Amino acid sequence: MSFSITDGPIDAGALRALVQDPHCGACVVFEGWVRNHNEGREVLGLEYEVYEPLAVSEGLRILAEARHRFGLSGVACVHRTGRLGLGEVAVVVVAAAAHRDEAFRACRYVIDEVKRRLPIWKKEHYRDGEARWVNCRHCVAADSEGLAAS
Amino acid sequence: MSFSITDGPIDAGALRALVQDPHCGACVVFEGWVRNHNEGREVLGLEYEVYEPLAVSEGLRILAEARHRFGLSGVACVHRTGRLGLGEVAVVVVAAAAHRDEAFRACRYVIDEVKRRLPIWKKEHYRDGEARWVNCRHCVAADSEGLAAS
Amino acid sequence: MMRVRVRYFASFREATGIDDEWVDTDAKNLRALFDEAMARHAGLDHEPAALVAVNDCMADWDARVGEGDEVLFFPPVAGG
Amino acid sequence: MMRVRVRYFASFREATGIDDEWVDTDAKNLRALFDEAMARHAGLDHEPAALVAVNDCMADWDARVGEGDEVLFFPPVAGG
Repeated sequence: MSFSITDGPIDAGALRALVQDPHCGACVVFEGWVRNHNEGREVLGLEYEVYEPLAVSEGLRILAEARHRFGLSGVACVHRTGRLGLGEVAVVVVAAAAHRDEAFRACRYVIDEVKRRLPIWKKEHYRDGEARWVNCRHCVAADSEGLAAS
Repeated sequence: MSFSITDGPIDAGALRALVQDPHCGACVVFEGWVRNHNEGREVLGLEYEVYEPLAVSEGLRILAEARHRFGLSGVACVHRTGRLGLGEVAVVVVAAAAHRDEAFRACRYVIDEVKRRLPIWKKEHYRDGEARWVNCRHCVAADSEGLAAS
Repeated sequence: MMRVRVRYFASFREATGIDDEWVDTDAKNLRALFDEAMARHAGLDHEPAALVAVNDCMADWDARVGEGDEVLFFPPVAGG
Repeated sequence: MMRVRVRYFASFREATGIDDEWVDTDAKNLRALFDEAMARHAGLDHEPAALVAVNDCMADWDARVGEGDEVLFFPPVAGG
């Protein structure tokens, strides 16, 4: 069981190796990629802000829940922080179990909870020069001094 | 969209590269591993028999169905044939989509249909020297001249 | 009377002891053709989840048999 | 009257223009403490999905505030 935050590229292969187990017949991997559009706007890149002490402790709690609920052998997650370009991997979850149903459900549970509970925020930078915190109802679009201008 | 059968190790990274797309925010990968037990018996290894002409055409049909149903950008699958040892990767499915719900559902759909519809058969070799075709109600355990003895 | 080629896979191949055979038959559908195969091969038995294909296309058990068809009898599959 | 440290993240940091501040307060719970922060910082606004933590543990908005607590105000999260 491993949860970490990194400001460099995620090594999905290393993460997968962490959960390998001869009792397991199924491994499900989720990768979140930076895509070039969101809600109809063209995205150039994004930046994550992470409050690490709590992200890690709450992340480990989520993995323990998944392991308990789905009888998993192994589960691990890495999440990026800082600036990312298009196509970069923002988050990876791997879940290994004896059978595929548990592996699918556990992997889905972890990414859903990661998105819902961890103190991680995402600012999207758009082609038109604006930047905006995602999920933030009242935030006005921030000015363009960030990534979009660089 | 790519479906293939191979008698060598599966390169999951190459498969993932096939589905990469800047429109996609989510990629789900399923890996089936050869595990060391099944229905209470200790497994030493297994062998797949594949009827390739129909496995490939029906496999491509499954991928097309997934793409149509879930609005996928990319989907691919590779299945092993021949003999495999413990821990080896028997099958990999990758599905990429704009959002994670479609990617999870498509990946699950493909592996479920692959197991249900493709002309692929699995013979398990056990520690006690027996070998058995999996899913075959009436088959008597075959003799041990196969993998288990080698 | 027509002549068809019948092929056996995995456990069906082991049960019949052969990969394939040419058969002269009046079977009205694929189910009847399989019944005839069971009459010829003592080890072959009904598998509710067995599948059948004709000329490399999946088929229904009640589909008709045609002269020169290649019929594939598949025991229950187990990919993945 | 107690003294607590308040920290702002992401859009809350941009709205207040500060990372953190020391506050003297009688707020009976975390919700009241956030209301006081809104009174001090014109740009700060209610976000129904906002979260709060105290001393690095996630907390409920109706939890009480203690002397010396470090209170973290989190705008709606968006990991993944």
